[in-house]
Amino acid sequence: MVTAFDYVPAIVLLPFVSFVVALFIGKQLPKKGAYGGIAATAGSLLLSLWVLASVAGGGAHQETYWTWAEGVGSQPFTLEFGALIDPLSALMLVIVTLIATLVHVFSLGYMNDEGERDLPRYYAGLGLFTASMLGFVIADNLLMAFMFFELVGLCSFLLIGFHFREPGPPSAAKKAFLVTRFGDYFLLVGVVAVFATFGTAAFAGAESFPALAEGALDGTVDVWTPGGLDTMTWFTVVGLLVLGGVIGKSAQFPLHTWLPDAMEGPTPVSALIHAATMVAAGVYLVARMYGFYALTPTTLGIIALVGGFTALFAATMGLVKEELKQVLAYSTISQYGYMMLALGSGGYVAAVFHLTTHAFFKALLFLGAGSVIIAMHHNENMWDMGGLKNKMPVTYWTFLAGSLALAGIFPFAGFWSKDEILYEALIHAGSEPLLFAGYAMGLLAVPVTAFYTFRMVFLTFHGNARSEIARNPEPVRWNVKGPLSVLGALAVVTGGINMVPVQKVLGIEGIDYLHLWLDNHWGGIEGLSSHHYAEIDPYSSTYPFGTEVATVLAGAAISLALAVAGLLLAWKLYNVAEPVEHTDKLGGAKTLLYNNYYQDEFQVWLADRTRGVSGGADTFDQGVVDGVVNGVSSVSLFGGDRIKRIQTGVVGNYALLLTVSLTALLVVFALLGGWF
Amino acid sequence: MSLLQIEPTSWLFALSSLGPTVVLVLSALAVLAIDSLSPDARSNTRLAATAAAGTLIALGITVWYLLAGTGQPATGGAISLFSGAIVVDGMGLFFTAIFTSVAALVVVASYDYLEDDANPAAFYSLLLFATTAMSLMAVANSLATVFISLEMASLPSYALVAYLKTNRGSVEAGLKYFLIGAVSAAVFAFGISLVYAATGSLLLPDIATAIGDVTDLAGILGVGILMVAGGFLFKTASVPFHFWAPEAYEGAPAPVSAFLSSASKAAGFAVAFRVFAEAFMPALDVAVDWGLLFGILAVVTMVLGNFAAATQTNVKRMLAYSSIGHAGYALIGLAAVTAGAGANNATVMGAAMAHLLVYGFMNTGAFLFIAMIERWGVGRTFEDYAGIGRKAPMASMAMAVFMFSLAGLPLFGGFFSKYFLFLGAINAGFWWLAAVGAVTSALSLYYYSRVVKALWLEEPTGNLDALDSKPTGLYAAVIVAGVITVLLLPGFGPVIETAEAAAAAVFA
Amino acid sequence: MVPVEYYLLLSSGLFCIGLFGILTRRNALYFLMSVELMLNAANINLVAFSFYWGNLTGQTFALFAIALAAAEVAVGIGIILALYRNFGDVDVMQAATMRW
Amino acid sequence: MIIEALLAFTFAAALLVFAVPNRYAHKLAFGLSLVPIVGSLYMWSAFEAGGNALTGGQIAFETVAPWLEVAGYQLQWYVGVDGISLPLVVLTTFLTALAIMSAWTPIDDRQSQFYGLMLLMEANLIGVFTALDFFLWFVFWEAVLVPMYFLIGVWGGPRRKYAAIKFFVYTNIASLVMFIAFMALVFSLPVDSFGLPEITQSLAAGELTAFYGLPAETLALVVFAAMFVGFAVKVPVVPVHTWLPDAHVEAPTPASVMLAGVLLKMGTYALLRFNFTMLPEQASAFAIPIGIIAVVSVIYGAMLALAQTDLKRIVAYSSVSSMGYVILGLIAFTEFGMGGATFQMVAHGLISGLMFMAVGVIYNATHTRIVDDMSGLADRMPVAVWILVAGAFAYMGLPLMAGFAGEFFIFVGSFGSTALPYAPVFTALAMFGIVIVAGYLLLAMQRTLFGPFRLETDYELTRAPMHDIAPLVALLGAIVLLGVAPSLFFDMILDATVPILELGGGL
Repeated sequence: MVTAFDYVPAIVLLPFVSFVVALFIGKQLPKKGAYGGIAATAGSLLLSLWVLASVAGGGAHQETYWTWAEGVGSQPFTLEFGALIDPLSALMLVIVTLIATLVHVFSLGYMNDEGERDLPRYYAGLGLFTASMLGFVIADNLLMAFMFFELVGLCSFLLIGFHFREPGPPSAAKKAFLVTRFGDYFLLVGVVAVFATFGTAAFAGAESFPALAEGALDGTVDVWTPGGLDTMTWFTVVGLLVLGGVIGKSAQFPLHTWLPDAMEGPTPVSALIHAATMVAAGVYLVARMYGFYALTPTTLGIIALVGGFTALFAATMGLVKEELKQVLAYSTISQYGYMMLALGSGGYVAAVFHLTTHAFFKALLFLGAGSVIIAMHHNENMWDMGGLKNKMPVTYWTFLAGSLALAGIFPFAGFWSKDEILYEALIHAGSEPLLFAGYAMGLLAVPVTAFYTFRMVFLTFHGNARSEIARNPEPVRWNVKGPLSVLGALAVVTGGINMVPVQKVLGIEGIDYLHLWLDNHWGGIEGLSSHHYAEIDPYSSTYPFGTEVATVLAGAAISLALAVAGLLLAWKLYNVAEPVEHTDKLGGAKTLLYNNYYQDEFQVWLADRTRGVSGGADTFDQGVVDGVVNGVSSVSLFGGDRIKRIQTGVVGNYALLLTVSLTALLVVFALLGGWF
Repeated sequence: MSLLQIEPTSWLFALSSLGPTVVLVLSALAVLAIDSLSPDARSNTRLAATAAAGTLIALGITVWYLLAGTGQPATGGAISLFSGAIVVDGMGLFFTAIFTSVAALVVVASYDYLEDDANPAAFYSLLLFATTAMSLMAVANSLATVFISLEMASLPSYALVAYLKTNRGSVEAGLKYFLIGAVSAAVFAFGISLVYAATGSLLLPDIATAIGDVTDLAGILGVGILMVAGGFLFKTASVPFHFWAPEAYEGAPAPVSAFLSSASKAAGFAVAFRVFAEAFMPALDVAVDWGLLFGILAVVTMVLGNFAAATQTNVKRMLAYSSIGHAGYALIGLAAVTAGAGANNATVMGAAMAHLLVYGFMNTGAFLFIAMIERWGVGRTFEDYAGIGRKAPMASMAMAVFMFSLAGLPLFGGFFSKYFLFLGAINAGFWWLAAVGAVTSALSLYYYSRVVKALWLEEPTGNLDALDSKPTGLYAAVIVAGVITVLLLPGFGPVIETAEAAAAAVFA
Repeated sequence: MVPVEYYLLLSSGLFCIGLFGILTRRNALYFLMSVELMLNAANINLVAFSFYWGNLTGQTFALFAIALAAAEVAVGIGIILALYRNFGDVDVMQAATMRW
Repeated sequence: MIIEALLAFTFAAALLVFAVPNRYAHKLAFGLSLVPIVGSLYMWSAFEAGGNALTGGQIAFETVAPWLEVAGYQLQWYVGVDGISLPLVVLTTFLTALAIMSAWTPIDDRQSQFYGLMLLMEANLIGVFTALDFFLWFVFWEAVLVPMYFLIGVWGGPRRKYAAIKFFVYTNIASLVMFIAFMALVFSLPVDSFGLPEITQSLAAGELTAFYGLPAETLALVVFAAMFVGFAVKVPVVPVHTWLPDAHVEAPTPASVMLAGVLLKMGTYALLRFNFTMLPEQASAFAIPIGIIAVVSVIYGAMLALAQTDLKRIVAYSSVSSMGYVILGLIAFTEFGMGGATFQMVAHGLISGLMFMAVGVIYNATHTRIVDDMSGLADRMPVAVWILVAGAFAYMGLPLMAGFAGEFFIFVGSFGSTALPYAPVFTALAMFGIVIVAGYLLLAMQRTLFGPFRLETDYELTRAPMHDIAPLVALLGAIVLLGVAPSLFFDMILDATVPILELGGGL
């Protein structure tokens, strides 16, 4: 019988085919490969929905497609490609394919209609990007995940640097790849360590590495550790190594610096990167192997701390940005910080929830921004905008929906997911002080987020137009408005998939669909359920506001109040006809924020130092290492030059030397032989 | 007991046993006869053909004898002639093959070299007489025949070096060669007289027997042996009797340089091997550890030759020094000989013999290439050689083969011969000789590759129009030498086996 | 009867005189003569020890040596002639164009 | 007899090409070079042997014939392949044909000699990888150097003579060191031939005796060290690498391709065959120094690459870096380590070949390789540039390309190694190379290929011609193929490397 699962490879391969098609015959195609891309991603979307339905129907699937390499003797590692279709990956497949499809459609408006050149390369890049991400999502083992993770990085390089004729994009692309590569280095060490430790990198099953790790901690399984290290310590190290890759890809502090620069890429690409693919990959990876992370409290604590810190840190930088996409970029970093906080706090479902809602509203915001950019003839400076509300209502309303979601205003999608994250952090903070720090920072980031979001909204859409272009913006077409509408709707309603607070407060059972979904309620794979994770994670719940319901309500109230406060401040400052910059009021902090806490400078300084060291190494190499080589040859030749001087050319000297040598030999051998 | 021990010898048998020598003498005389009969004719072609035929026939006979087993254990062992003053055996034939091959190449090459010469007959006859003497050196079994044949080989050589009477370089070279040669001959003769004084015989086997009885004359014997060694060192251009070599090879006509550095050197080793192996083996324990002597000299010779060659600007002089260096390698064949280790001695000496054979081809080829350049009148320094590979690819390729083979790259015959030499040395416990040999070989690669670099890598600087003429004889000789050098790698088996068998027979 | 050691001393002395001559004389002809002295030192030994050992080998060889010495001089004189023509002198130190 | 046929054909092809006029040489040489590919592919398809040729496994296409005998040792004509050598033979034939093709544009002088030398080198390389008698192997080993010497010296850049001589003398001295060491080893074994299997098995049986007062254990250590040094020069690893950048920079593109693609692999191949197969215990005794050499080669080589401004020099130093991985894989003495190292030889051969070729294509067009002299080339020669980008990513170890497979196998193999103390630390340190390699390649690409178009030299830039692009595409295809399906080679490699581990007593 043919099931949806038979078509899982097709989900990945369709966009790949579109990549190949666009690459080789894109020039000959109408719209330079766009239709192919749309068809492929839409096809993938349909198949993903079918898969989702099948999973909902009680199915789950794991299959190996291709054995990449296989050990035979003492290292019997099996390196293979396979699919792991469980509730998590099925959900993620839908998200990715949906966003990808919409981005493709939007690109018709943003790229084709704008007369960009090299479109086949663009669509090829999109196709490959989507395919890589989908491959990553279905990966059934860490190695495969890593491989597609890297391909995602490659695609981000290609797409961020799409406008390679300008100086900025190639530089940004390089930075994106390099910084994430730095994180991936740790991930790769982690992958290798996982293989060395467990002999497998499978995510699921009794012989998967999370299961083996659990067994090892229980003392039922023997695993290798380097130098006889304690298993817990070693697992923590491995977890942190893998986390390195996550921090890089998900743009967490301190490897977040590539992401704002990545705004050099075309806006639809930004949407894809930020909402559903590259940045999401990091968080998804942690969720994918959550069974492993849940075992090591230290790792979880660090994840939470990094997440909370990043959420706040990035949000503050978003406060002062003048360019639309820059604000969105920092908001992305910040939002992924929340997801990390959730994961670190044991809020596996909360993280996936936020991943989902964020995918929709961030894609929406980026596409909306893209729409504005089209209108503004690629001027992104918000101070040149203003008053676009009436000129482009579809964009405005959808953008507003997205902004409300981002700011976490009830009842938009973002509110629900962010609230659940903070709630999880709060109730678990009792057992882990790091969580409390994470929670505090996450909470502080809420008003900041609301403020910068609405500063952006007001500056862009409200007030009077501040430039000629803003007064006569270019109209956008269906292919822009369509995706915006779809996403706008989703941004409003997605919160509905996981009404945990409502369930808890009102006691209505069964509306926490996502919880049920991820808990294998309808089906899934043993050991990959949120339930299982909750069992093995080190946290116990405490309710600082007395009962559970009280805590839920109080937590939600606090975060909502803070968000509203931020919104109102933005309203007050920027929802005026002629807004002015208020950033000067920040004093010294302004420069700090403008310069992103000098993170870039620090990394540039690091890079310069590295180049300095490499220059020194080069000098050393040329001077000393090679100098010795040349020195040996020079000394030999000099020696030869000296030796040949005994051949003076005067035959009398020869006779003399000959006699002297012969006499010397006679004397030596006379002494040796004892002749006389 | 009669004063002279005479055994009756069948002259016919003697002549046939010495077939190569006889052929060489006859061809030398034939050359003189042709010249005398028609003194005014430009008979270069005829003379060259005669000389070439003589050397080739001699070579043919030698090879035939070698294959047929004449004088070798297979047919009853060494043939002793003239009361043991001459012994025809495998070793003698092996070396004769070297001399005649080299002579044949040189004769063929000289045909072009002497095209404008007024009196080529003198050249050919001197060459043939020298070769004759060398073939006698290879079979000399008495210090008397050794001395006489050695001098017989030297005297025409002096004349050949100084052959270009009006060329200051040639005359200077001849003078230096002659003067050092004369001194060395005197030292040699004095050494022989001392050996005779100590042992009372000049026949090599008798000397070996007598050495056991030498008691209070051990010192005399020791001095004598050292001085005899001096005579051989001169002939082989080894330190400290090498001083003539750089100048003689540089100044002499290039074919003569080829002849001297290949055949004459081999001849020196031929007698040295025989004399020391047959006569002086017992002296190792009694009078003088000549193994150590040759060891020291081998090291010094290898080092001096190779280091001095490294910075030369004149290609011919570089080759001259390299020739000294190769004498050092061949000396290992004597140095690694130890008393009572017959098989090992045969291995190492056989390797040295094989090396001399390979060296005969590659070194002759190299000098003949220089003869070709001299014929073209391009110049003598590395700079002058720049870009010749473009105009004369075949010859330059052959030269590259010679250079790499001389350096001991394992592509050509030169590798195996050098390798087996070192192998023999290591087997005999003289690993330090092999080590010095290896280090100097590494250095030699540098200066040999300079020639290749000049020929192939450099762009022509001067006018190379002269290269349009193609001297057939020179080309033929160079190419033949090159082909043989290449073939000696896969075909090294018979050579080394013959050489070791011959050496083993001497030590037996 | 004169002990053989005396002959050895005589010949060694002669040899050294010849050697000394070679080392000190610049004239090619003196050089040749010095070589002759050295060769004759060898001949003295050969003859003396031929007598000592009671065989004729040494004496016969001495005859050959004398003949060769003559031949050597002949070649030598020829080369010295050429030297004189080219360098205008018979000073062996003059011919030093090739060195190192 | 297929190996003999392959060798004979290639030698004959070389001679033929030497003889034809210059204007026909290229096409003829390319046509002729396709035949060895067919031959090697046939060998691949017919390959059925199992195990390691040296440790007593089956040897495919084996032929033995006596050559000459001396001092009690039999020298043989002894050829055959196993899972280690076959991939390298395939690599050689494949890369030679492509290198010949890529020579079309840059080689415009003395073509017949050039192509003749290329084919001559190919023949000798095949010989290196198939010879199983030490002497035969050594002859081929050294014979490879001569054509390369000429290729660099005659057709190279401005400092070609210096580079050629340096390459030639340096590597030859190294060979000499190795040769002497190996001789000392053989002389201390009760063997009567130089057949590598016989020597290996005799060593494994513990038959090594003392050598002139040097106890067997010490001798083995000394020999190991000397051979390691000898081969290390060829690989090359820090600190004996300095001939490489000079040679690469001066070499014409096809020669660079061969040098980086195949010649460097001779060193690692020999290390694997000799040091690590024959003397495993000594290898583990030297594990820490070798590990340090590997890591330093990776990091230091990469740092040097970062400092360069000449594209070719960058790629050259990166070869030093990549070869460090191979050393790490070898010293790890694990299945994946050794197998990965062998795989990496092939992978790096293809990738560095691609990189040098692509840089060559750019040089053909711009006549400069200096990073500062150009920018934005992607605008003018898109296909070549994007293939170069693909190659660069392959070099960085992008998954699904061959380089990643090799590197990952090495890493996964060496991380848990027991033969190498502190293996995780060494591995992790070496792995940092993947960051630096990304750094310098991306930096160079950004500056040269992207940004606004600018060129300092006076050349009209046009799209690269088809015959320049075709070999790049072929290489890229091969790289991806091996990246997706490494087991094409990896299975047979493991087949041949696992016995080494068993021989080493499960180190």
